[in-house]
Amino acid sequence: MVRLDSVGLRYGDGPEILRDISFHLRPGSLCFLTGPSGAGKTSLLRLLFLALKPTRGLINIFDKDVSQVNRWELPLLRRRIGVVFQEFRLLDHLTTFDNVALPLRVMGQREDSYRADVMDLLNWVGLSDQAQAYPPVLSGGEKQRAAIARAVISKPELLLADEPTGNVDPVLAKRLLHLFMELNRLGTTVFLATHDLKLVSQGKGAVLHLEKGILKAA
Amino acid sequence: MVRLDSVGLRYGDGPEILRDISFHLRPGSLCFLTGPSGAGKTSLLRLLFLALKPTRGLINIFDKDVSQVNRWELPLLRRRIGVVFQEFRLLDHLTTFDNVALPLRVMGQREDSYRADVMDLLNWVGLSDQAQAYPPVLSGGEKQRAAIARAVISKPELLLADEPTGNVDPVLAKRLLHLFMELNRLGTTVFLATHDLKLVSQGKGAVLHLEKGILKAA
Amino acid sequence: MTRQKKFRAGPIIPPEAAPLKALTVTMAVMCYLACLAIGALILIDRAVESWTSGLSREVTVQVRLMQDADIEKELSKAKILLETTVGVVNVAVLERDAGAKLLEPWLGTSNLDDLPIPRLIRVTVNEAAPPDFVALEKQLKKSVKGASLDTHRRWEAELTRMARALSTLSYAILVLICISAIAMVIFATRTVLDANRQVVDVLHLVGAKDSYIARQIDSRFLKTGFMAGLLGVGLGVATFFLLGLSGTIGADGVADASRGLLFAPPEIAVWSYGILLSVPIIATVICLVTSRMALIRMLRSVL
Amino acid sequence: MTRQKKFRAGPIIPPEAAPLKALTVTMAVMCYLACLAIGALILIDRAVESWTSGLSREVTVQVRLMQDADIEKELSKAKILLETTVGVVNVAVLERDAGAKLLEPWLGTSNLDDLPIPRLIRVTVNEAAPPDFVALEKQLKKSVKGASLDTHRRWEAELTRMARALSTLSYAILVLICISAIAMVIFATRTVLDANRQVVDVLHLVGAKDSYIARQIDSRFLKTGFMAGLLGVGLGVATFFLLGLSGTIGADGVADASRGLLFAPPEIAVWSYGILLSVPIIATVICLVTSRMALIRMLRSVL
Ligand SMILES: Nc1ncnc2c1ncn2[C@@H]1O[C@H](COP(=O)(O)OP(=O)(O)OP(=O)(O)O)[C@@H](O)[C@H]1O
Ligand SMILES: Nc1ncnc2c1ncn2[C@@H]1O[C@H](COP(=O)(O)OP(=O)(O)OP(=O)(O)O)[C@@H](O)[C@H]1O
Ligand SMILES: [Mg+2]
Ligand SMILES: [Mg+2]
Repeated sequence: MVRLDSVGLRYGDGPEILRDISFHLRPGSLCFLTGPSGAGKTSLLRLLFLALKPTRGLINIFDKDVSQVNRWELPLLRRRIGVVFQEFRLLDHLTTFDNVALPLRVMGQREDSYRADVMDLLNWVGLSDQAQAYPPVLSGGEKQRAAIARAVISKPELLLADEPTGNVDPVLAKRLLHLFMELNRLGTTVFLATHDLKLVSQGKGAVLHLEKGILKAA
Repeated sequence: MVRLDSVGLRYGDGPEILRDISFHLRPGSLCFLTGPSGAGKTSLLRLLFLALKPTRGLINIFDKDVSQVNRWELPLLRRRIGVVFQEFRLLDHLTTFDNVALPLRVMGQREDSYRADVMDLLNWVGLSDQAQAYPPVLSGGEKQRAAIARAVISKPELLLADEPTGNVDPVLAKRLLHLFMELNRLGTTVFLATHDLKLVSQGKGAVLHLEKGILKAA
Repeated sequence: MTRQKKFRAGPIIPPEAAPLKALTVTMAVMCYLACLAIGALILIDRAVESWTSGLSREVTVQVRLMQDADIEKELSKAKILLETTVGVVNVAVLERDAGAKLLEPWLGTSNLDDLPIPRLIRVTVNEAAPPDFVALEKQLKKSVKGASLDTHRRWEAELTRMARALSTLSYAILVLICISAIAMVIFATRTVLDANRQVVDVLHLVGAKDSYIARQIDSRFLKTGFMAGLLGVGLGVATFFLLGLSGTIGADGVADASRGLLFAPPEIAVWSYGILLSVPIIATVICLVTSRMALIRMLRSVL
Repeated sequence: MTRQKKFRAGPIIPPEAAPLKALTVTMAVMCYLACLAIGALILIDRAVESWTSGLSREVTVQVRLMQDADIEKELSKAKILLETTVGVVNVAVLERDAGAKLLEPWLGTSNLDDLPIPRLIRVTVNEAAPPDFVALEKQLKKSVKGASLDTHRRWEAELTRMARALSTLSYAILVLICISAIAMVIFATRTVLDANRQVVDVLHLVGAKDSYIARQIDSRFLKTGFMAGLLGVGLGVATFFLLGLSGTIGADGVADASRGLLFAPPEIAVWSYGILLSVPIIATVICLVTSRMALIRMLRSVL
């Protein structure tokens, strides 16, 4: 599903943020990425959802070499990937419902066809009361849950989540972890970057530890 | 220093988010605010840094009744309060250095007079290498640290921090807690909202627990 | 490891170029058009002055001697008709000599006593509300034998009337330009403020005063207005220059007048240059005052 | 507890009003000015046509009989001078009768044989590059006794030349308007895109295609351009209407011509209405094409 081979990344002329990263995510696997602040976790995820190209090394996603992907192919690949951004990136001018439905809408689906699904998911993450609220009036944890809902609504083949429980209480964090594990059980490959060691120990999955841009299996 | 007396808050015509909140922060005290996501922690902090007026009840800050404060007095009061926002709110067009120095600049201080102080503080939060970097290229944890540095640079009399360790690893979280406790030792009243129960148990301070808008001393 | 580098503090409000650049272009075009309108006003003013000074509010009616008519009777008929026409102030029948003078250019000052010299009637008209010359001429021709209206002067009056319409139009365009300039500045201010809502919020929350924030944004508008004004006037003067080159020297036309606008004797030139240079000043003032007022109002609306 | 409410999906790109409202105002002003310029072009065109049809490319030189001069000698001197002047195509000395006709309006058709009738020379000039009449008249007066240039026609030629300058100016203004309209649209597009950079980023990352995003933004520009165009033309027609009312009927001026623009016989009116109505269409096309091209280019520059 995802294979990295001695990947290196630097921003502009800066130092190498990622060095010699090599790993393989098998289809249907669940994997945690941990590491101190500034280690390069977000940068690694950016490579995986095709927002960045590596400076060197090979990345294969869905059996495609990322460096060979054309600009017009990008949207089609991205539709198979769900992402939870560390800073949420909700659209402030759309309701929570519209935000969560966005990936479906962009694919050209009609509202009638997805309304029930979206409402069910909002219910599950505890946002059904806020369906018609706009992100600026949501609390930090509510935004995070909306971001997670948006990432999983299209049942992507690959789910990337960056610090998905940084703004929620431990109880809710566990509930969200269950959501990810449920998705994983249904076939989605899940890759979670987090600081929360308790979360890592609760989930049954491989753990990759990143330190100063170098990967260490933990 | 801060005194709330049966304060209630509702946004627009919505339900009451905060109900009958009464507490007193003595000068020089350290206090934690916990509670599940959506309990109203951020809303309470907003009341304290004068971004909102309560729907009912009395708030006294620096021995001033908040409902009596004029618009032109607001900036002067706010300069005595440091705030760490849950979503950081750094200015993307200013370097980390300029962001941290912003409260001093807005007060009319010259750059020469604060440069050394700002660099020392950046050093302490581990951002001295990023002093000339802009927020969009900072990692989540780095942004959070910059936000904390901005809140404490002017040695405010009251420090309000909303989830200040949600994006950093446990080691760094402890280091930041020490920064807050050091400030507190020097006379600043510190009020921290957080989900991180480990952090609460590490810091020696009072704990307020908020649940569905109602305050429960823990 | 504190780096002791020389920092330069960034601008408090991001130097977002697009709305201000757009404003610069728009304002420059507006200023250019304002220059053209002002130039047109000055030119029309001078043209009207020269026309009306030659016109001196008088029209001449000429009555030819016809074989079968009594000239004195025809003259008094014409006089009565003219006196009852709305817009006519005074009617005077001139001596025979006046008619002789008319032929001088062709025949010189030779003795013309035995020629059928036409007689002239001098009609003073109300400049502000001149009579309808076309109708008047028709009536004259119908009721007085051999009468005709001096068409040249009639045409000049028509020209003056037209010039007035054009100058009204120019004023209207100037007002329109001012109004839309003000609208542009308000929209640009709102755009800048909208684009920087977060920044303004944060500035408020770290203790910045409204006046401090307004000052940061204002200075951009000041520069924008002034630059746009200069650009517009530069283009405007260039246009008058080219227009001036397009006509022959000494001819009584727009070309000449626009030359007069630029290369007039000092005391006049100073005046027209002064008016033209007021354009960038007015543009700057509009930019500054409008944006400041809009800013203070918009900033107040935030808590 | 799923609420089964009827939702209406919000617009993908936030309906940020300010830059587009600003664009509407600017474009409307531009369209208005374009209308005025087009109107001016049509009016000037018609005026020049009527002037030149009356002018028929001819100027008359008149030589008076002077006591001490041989008229035939003076005439041939004038002929030689005229023939060597740049811009003169043909010179013809007219018979004595032609001069007599000149006096007919004053003296009637009585016998004038014993009068010192002036002689006329008909000068055909190159309409495209007429001679410098002022210099020519000076030279004539200096070298030929009793010669004078028919100033009325000279003045008409000068008018024509001026009209050409004005029509060139109108074309220049039209070009300027188009260029600045395009610049405005590009700036507005950039402003809209800058204001929505985050939104566009997110749309890209959830798998939206460039064309999908461009379509969302484009539709706004389409509406803006069309609205602005209609507004501008409306104002323009209103202006011509008012201008038409400001002059008397039947007079040969701008007022009359602008009336002609609006209330002309169908076959002409259709034409001028058509040109005026092309303004909103061109405005819409400029808005749409420019913004689409700018959008695609700007979107490409993001990964
Ligand atoms: N666009 C960029 N340009 C330059 N440097 C960048 C950019 N993005 C990130 N960096 C730098 O790369 C390093 C790694 O950043 P990254 O966001 O990957 O860290 P992280 O592991 O996600 O940290 P955190 O846990 O704090 O979110 C940081 O030092 C950061 O400053
Ligand atoms: N501006 C607003 N308008 C309307 N409702 C709001 C607004 N801000 C917050 N709310 C609502 O108020 C409730 C409490 O929000 P608040 O941000 O105070 O929670 P919180 O305790 O900080 O949660 P978290 O831990 O997730 O950040 C939430 O349900 C939220 O949707
Ligand atoms: Mg990160
Ligand atoms: Mg909160």
